Amino acid sequence: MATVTLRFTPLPEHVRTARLVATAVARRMGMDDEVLDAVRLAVGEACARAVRRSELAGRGDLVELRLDDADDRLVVAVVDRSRLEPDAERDSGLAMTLVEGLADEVVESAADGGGGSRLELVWGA
Amino acid sequence: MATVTLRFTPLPEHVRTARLVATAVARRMGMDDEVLDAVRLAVGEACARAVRRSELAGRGDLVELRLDDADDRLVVAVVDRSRLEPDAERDSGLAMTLVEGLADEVVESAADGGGGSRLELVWGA
Amino acid sequence: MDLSVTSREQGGRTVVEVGGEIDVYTAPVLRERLNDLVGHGHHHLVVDMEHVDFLDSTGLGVLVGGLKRVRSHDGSLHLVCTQEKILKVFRITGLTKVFPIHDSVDAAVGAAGGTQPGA
Amino acid sequence: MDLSVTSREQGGRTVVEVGGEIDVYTAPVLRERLNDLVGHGHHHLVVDMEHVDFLDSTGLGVLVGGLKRVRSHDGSLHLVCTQEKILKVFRITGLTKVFPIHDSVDAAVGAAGGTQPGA
Ligand SMILES: Nc1ncnc2c1ncn2[C@@H]1O[C@H](COP(=O)(O)OP(=O)(O)O)[C@@H](O)[C@H]1O
Ligand SMILES: Nc1ncnc2c1ncn2[C@@H]1O[C@H](COP(=O)(O)OP(=O)(O)O)[C@@H](O)[C@H]1O
Repeated sequence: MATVTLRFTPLPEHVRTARLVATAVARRMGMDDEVLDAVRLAVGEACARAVRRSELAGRGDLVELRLDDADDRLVVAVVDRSRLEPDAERDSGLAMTLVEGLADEVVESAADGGGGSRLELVWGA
Repeated sequence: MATVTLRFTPLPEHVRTARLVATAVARRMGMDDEVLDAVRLAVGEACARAVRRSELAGRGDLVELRLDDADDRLVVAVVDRSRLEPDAERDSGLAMTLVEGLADEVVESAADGGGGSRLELVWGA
Repeated sequence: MDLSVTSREQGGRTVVEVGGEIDVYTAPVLRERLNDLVGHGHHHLVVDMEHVDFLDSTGLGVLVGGLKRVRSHDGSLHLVCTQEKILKVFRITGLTKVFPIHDSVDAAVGAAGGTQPGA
Repeated sequence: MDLSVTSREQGGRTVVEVGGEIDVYTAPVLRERLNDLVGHGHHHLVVDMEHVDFLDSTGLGVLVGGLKRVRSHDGSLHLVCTQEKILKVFRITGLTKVFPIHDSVDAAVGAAGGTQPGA
């Protein structure tokens, strides 16, 4: 199982870098263009949300994007250390609608070892 | 100071992702095309070297690429957990010649907290 | 900044041509340009999305905000978009029911958008 | 795989046109193609780098390996490259002194490269 993890200061300018990384990993796995577009957008949304949550909480702890390639499934986890409850963010209507419309599976849980959210997205069951 | 960290399984296919991330961060800092090319190549060399060292040692510990934007200086660190001495890699002639020819500063040291190498590259003094 | 926004007058509408990536980083620029146009009396907008490569929810939020703003002046906001990738973003969020979406700028300018503009 | 390698015969040389990125991931493909050509008796190579976007030390190593291999058959390996970005990589490593580098395929094919090919 190959793993790529990106950790970044919660700033909007780094969300594009996160999209680049996710798209590069998905492309390497041989996913087709439609899935690549879905990964790019959904991972961007999840990371932008993590940045918003961190800004809302006034916390600068790095956001973590983790990409695991396991048996042709792409498992993505976006973890923020905002100390906010997983569902604490307001105004995430459009963002979460997109994430849920684009990924094959979406699971949110509390980030272990430190308050925050862990949003897991899966493609290719 | 903004930070982006990429950690990846030591496989050649992830070196391109590392280049993408480094170039994206340098571009965001407003570096010009010539510096961008230098960052892309030197960071790629440093990461490919970390992958080779890990393969040589038969270790799968993640390689870490850390990019810090500090007062218009880009400080890059590539850390492998190969357990090899910093200079243990053979055949790094061309790779290290490029790294040294492309970065403004290059410093190698033992990776703290676990054997391996920490190669630091700096642009824009 | 991989976003470009240019505007011109055509057939009594203000055509806003957007190019590049509209995302969490660049969307504030688009919001400012739309607010500026509406503030200067341009209440009938056609936003041409044909050169947009990427659109996220922040960008959608800016377009929804623009729509609300022009409506408060009895204006209109029409979109031009034929790119499947971008249309999908409107479809998933149900916003295809909110925005009139056209195949070309001419079609968008020609469409009767709410109240006809004074010009 | 963002690397393409195609070859053709021209003026008694084998012109190998390389496109895309030659790096630690793709270089093994180029090495195999060069070995294959030399193994099949193509000992005078012209490697056209004009469509190469990226070249790293692994790629340089493959070119050096190719040079050694053709030389062991009294052959030659000339390069075509005018891209400053790529030339810089040869310059920093001192390999501009090792490879004859030309501005065009015609110039490379026309250059007297070691022993003239039999064809
Ligand atoms: N399907 C929809 N139809 C009309 N307006 C919508 C729709 N979905 C969202 N909006 C509007 O878009 C704006 C932003 O949406 P919101 O749900 O707050 O998401 P977010 O803030 O995460 O982008 C709000 O003003 C909301 O009313
Ligand atoms: N300046 C040079 N001139 C000629 N050959 C060189 C030069 N630098 C490197 N080489 C050759 O290139 C090949 C690979 O170089 P090496 O120093 O082993 O780097 P690496 O293995 O890290 O790519 C070796 O065969 C070496 O002899």
